[in-house]
Amino acid sequence: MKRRLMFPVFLVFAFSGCGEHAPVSVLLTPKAYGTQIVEQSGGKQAGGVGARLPEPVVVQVNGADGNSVAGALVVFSGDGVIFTPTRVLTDENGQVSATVQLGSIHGSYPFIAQTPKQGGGIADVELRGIALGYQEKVGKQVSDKYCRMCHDPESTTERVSNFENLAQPAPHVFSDGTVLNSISDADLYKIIADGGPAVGKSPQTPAYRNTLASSEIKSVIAYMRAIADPPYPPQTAK
Amino acid sequence: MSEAKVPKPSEDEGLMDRRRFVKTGSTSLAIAGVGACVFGIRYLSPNVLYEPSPVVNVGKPEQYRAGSVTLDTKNGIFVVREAEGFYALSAVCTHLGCLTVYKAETGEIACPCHGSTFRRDGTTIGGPAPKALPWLKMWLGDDGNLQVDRSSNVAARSEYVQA
Amino acid sequence: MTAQTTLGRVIKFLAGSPARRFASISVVLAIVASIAPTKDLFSEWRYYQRQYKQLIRHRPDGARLQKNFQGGIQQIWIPERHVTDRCSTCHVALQENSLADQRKQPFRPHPPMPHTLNEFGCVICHNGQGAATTVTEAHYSTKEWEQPILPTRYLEASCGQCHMEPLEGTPQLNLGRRLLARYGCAHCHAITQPDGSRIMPVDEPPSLEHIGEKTSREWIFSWLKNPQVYAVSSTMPNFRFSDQEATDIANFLVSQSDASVNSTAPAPASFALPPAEQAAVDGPGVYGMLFCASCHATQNSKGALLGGELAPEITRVGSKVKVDWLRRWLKAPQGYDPKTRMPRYRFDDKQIAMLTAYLLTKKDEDLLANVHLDPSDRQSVERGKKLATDYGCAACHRINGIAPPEGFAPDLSRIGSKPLFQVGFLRGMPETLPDYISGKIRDPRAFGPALKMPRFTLDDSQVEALTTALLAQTDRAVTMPPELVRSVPLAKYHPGGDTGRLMEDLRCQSCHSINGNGGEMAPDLTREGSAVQRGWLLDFMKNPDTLRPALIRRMPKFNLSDEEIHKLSDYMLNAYQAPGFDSEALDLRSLDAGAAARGRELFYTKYACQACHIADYKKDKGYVGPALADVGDRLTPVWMYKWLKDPNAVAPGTVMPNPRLADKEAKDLTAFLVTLRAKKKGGAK
Amino acid sequence: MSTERVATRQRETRLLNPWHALERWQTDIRGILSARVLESQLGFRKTWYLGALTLGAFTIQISTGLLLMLYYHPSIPQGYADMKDLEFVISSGTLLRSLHRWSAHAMVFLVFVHMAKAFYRAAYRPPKELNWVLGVCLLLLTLLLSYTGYLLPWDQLSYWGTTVGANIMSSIPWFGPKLRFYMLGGHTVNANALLRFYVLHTMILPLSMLTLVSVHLWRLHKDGGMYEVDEEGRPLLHAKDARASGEEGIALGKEKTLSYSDLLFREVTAIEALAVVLLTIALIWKAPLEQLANPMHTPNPAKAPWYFTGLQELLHYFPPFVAGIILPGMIVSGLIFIPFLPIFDNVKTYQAIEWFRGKRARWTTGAVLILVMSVLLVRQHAWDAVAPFWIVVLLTSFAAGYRVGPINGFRKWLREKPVSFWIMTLFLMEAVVLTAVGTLFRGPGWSWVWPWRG
Repeated sequence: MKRRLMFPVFLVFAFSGCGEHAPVSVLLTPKAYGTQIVEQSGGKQAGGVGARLPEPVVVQVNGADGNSVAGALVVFSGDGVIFTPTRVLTDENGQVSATVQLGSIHGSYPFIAQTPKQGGGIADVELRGIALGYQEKVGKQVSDKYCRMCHDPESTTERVSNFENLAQPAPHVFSDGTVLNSISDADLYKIIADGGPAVGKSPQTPAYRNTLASSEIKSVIAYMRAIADPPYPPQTAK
Repeated sequence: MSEAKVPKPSEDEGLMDRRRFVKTGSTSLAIAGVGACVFGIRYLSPNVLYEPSPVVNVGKPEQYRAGSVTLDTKNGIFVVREAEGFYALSAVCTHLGCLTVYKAETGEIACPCHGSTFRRDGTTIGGPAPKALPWLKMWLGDDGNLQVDRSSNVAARSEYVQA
Repeated sequence: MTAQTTLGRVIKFLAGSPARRFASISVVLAIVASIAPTKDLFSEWRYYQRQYKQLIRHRPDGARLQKNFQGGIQQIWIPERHVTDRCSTCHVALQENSLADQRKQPFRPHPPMPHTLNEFGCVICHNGQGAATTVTEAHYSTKEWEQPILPTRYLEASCGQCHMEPLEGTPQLNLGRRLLARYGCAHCHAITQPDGSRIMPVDEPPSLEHIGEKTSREWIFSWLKNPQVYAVSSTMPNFRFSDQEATDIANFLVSQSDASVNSTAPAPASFALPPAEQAAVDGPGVYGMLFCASCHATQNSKGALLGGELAPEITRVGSKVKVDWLRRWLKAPQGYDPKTRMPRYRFDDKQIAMLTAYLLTKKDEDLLANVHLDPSDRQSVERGKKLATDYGCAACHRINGIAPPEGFAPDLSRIGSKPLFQVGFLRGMPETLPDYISGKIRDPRAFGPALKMPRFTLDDSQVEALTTALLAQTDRAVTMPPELVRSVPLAKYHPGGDTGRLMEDLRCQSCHSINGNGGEMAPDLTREGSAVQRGWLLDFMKNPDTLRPALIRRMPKFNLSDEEIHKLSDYMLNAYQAPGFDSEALDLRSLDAGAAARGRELFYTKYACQACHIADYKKDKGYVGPALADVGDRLTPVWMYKWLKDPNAVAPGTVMPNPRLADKEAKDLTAFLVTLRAKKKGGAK
Repeated sequence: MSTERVATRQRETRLLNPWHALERWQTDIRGILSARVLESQLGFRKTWYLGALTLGAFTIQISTGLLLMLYYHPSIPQGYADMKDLEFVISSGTLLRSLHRWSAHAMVFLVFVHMAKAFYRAAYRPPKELNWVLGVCLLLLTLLLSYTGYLLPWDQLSYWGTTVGANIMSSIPWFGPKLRFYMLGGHTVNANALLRFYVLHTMILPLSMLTLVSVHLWRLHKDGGMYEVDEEGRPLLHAKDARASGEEGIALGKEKTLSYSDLLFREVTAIEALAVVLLTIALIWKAPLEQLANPMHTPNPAKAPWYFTGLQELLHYFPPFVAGIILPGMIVSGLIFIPFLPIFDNVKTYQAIEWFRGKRARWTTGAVLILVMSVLLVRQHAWDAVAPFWIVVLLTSFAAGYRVGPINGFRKWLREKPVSFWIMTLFLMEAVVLTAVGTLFRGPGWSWVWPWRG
């Protein structure tokens, strides 16, 4: 009686064991292997809480000689983030695109795209999706209306950016974490509310104290913190 | 029902005699009673109260004339505006809980039930009321309305709300 | 054997005599009865509250959190809103912002939002069952409750239950409502808003009463088969007609088309089209000069759309329209379709000929290459008419012989609370209301081949926006007490008198909005009368040039006669005054040269106005605001002064920040601005 | 003082002393309880303590009902909200509500079985015939209690169950609609109906139930307790017991005897056992609650609780007036008249087999009955109403069995059964089969559905 029991137990262990090592290979067999994986586009997008990012995330697998590898397997993974598809083979020009749906908590969602390398081991690239909560969304709307013309260098046919027409020092792009992360929230509030000169910066930033409500200014700051790259460190509870 | 001639009843094996039976019976009844009480108390005390929240909004400061004593009947509060500022008096008579009324002509607060009378600052003048009308915690909300917390009293003359 | 006896002995001991039986059953009853209160002790919400106490014990501000924490069932009770929400029983830390770093629910604080918790409770926005204190009942739909939690990405729909005006925090809802109006959903579906009004469609589906004059059967056939092949940005949906159905409808439309007013107008004697090569060369110049791109978009070689979206895309107009129709249309659009938004431009014949030739060169050879229809016959026209009636074409387009159908498609006013047992889900699709709605929008026919709803070309974000707008239409929204509803006043203003007819003829309100009614592409003229000087206005009307050189959309030249210009200018200067605006508020004498110099210094250094405005084309490059090089001619000094004092009061919603200028500074700046004149005019004020 | 005055003084003090009054009561009670009777007359085998169990279920109903009344408001929005509160907020509220619901089902079941058991031990014979009629009234009261109680949660099932019931009422010709109007306090089931049902369910019906039960118990003792009594009230013993006891009194010798206190003791144990069962069921299965009543949507199928599905099954076959009023009316009046119909008078044991064989008239009635049943089967496919009839016919023919082999065991027992036994068995089987089919085999649109395919 006892011996007959042992066999099914052993079977279970066998399967669960091999499940751990190479989940990748069990389902989709890659036709080729690259050595590194590079983000093509859509790496640092901001989208509404719980919603899909506006553009799909596109990554490319390159071989040792630097050109793209077709048929390599790419797996996306990140906690709280849903990818469609989660694992896919690269197309003929070595690229793969997946739509990303963020979790329901506002904040940044780091996720990675991995590809198995030739001799074993895994190459990956870190990407990030930003989920904008209610306050960040208001901040985005306000900054799109009042700040974007000067602070966003990229122009489109519909919207011409005023970035180049401004005297030096050029305005900071809102996602420029290296500079903005060091400025405290209070100082940022002072700059927006009382204009550049109040903090010794260029008068090209007008004072918005009488145009924007204080909640709107706080939401712009929240938006800047959300899309800051490198990410703005979350305040530790003071 | 006729009385049947009955021989001595057949004896159960002497499980327990009467005294022990009464003892165990009463202890088990006691345990059952305690269980019932615990159950009853938990069941009878509602875990959720459908009562209005103690903090009430008594409106904009501007609507109260200087020197006026206004009864807010919905919440049972007097909103008094003095030179030093605003304060709120509970309108519930400290004697037996009737709702007092402000008599503008005599400048006194009077209770219709048993004739207690109070001054504008709540202190008692006459009648059976044992204590003065308590001052209630009042502050200016950030939406510009005066807020009063009916459940927390403050010492008389301790706080005036400037608006 | 031994098992037998031990069991027998046990039974004998337990149930041997009535007294023993009574004793053992009483013990069992006591045990079972004691389970009841204990079952209550292990309820779900107590488990979460115990977990919360453990969580905050070893946090830095644990003491404060402990003091704030109230055990037991918490309830937000708002009787007048029928709200009894007990969500804060498990979501204990809703108002503890120090727990913001918690990533796992239920102990997260509520993110910042425009309302406080005890103003409306939780269920009004998040749906779910407020009265419940277990997770399954509160969050998911069960036999006892049909409104599961609204997914976070559709949360803005709940704002739409009271707010009808576009809010800053609800971009997706605003886009969804604009799409409902722009894509013509409101033509077929009645959607009542919280204040009782219906969503009005803003797209202008062209009238088909004289379609025969305009285009050929073949074009109509290919358009019905797939509109987006002809015009990528067209909002016309795809009804997926079979070839036979498309042919029948095309035959019917052509047969029902009658003569338009234009067709009776006499053709001008000397009308000859310039040859195609010359049109290809000079055409773009004329086309650009008349700024047709302000309203009509065209697809460039890379496929990007250039131009406005007010009017249909004309990338391939050449393969659609007939020459004669185009020529008469450019002459007088209202002659063909009285309700069109296109103004009558008063082109001269040469311009019309050049434009017609140029537009005809915008052809797509293979659009109608393989479309060969056999001649129309009476049965085909009959079938076409029946199809047109069945598919509700008359709901959008005006067609002779078919009255616009009433209640053609289901009323969507309460779709947000549609009970799930009335919903026919597809096999394998997640059984939630948002998925049903977005699935129905993406592919209606998948739910039933007999359904008449066409498929619209919408991308993912547009479908999500539409779903959000529809999810806002809940029972609660439609029965919202009036004091809670923030409605948008419906502006119906149209200028009156014969100037009104002139402005009607010129379709000013297609681009400009006056007193709230009109387009958003051009500036608001409601207060133009008190802003501009008469001289500048007359010049501008003669040949309008732009105040914002960066934008490609400009006011077109209408070739107005002087008499029309004077009539328009006088009407505007007198009728469109800013309310309570006294034009003598500033004594012009104080604007002397000294003030102008101080003004210049303020303009360039203190407030760096040159960042957004151009005062001198050579020095400044700011494109954000209008160019101020000739503002002295354009605006009246008093308007400038009032504008500088508080721009938003004078023109609500303007991007110009209000630097809260002192009176003196405002006067100096005005003095400086008055000196900025267009060089060629010069001379005294 | 003279002894005589002392005696009167003692008598007076005795009379005035409350403890003495108590003693007198005690002796009375002990007298009643100590009367000893043959166990066979009083034991479990005789009555299965069903009466006591029903009373136990009723006490559970009253206690849980009273507790629930503390939180229930009979009004349209608040009533359902209270059901939610009971389920989610009030400590052990779900338990009380479930217990109330399941012991209601138990009580109805127990009343049916109690009636059947009483009938099969011929407890309706004089002097207890009026007590039997009282029992039938109690059965009706129990059904009414559960019908009115069914509306109070005001969810979909209760709203539509009540609507169906009210429309059956209005199918009575002449005064039907008027009766429905008074029952509902309006033309539709809404606030008035809920209030009237609430008052019925919590005041009128329970009180009348209590009075009738106490009368029922009082008559039980007056008519000689469990054992049969002859006209003068002397215990009428079965032949077997009579032989054992010898002469007129009961020389009980080796027979085990029971006093009433013993019986009470056993019945309390039985009631506690019932309480244990019901409590466990209530702890495991929650009382079902559906969405709030929605007059614009009828759930499909709108099934009545199990004790009314038999009636609903009949409604499926016959027009409402016939199935709703005539048939139930006949059944109830039939039940009431059982003790007064000669056929049920078991003293002259009508051996069914002999009774039937003899008379030609009885042959014709039998034939007519079979004809009616088969027409019913063909026209209405009401085979589930006809099946029990065939079973009874088969059993009787098996019992009769004429010359086939020796008559012993089950066949012998069956042959001795009187006609009344067969009539009651037929009707009970009808009730059971109709209820089972109605509850388990009926799906949406009252169509036939196999339960496992559900």
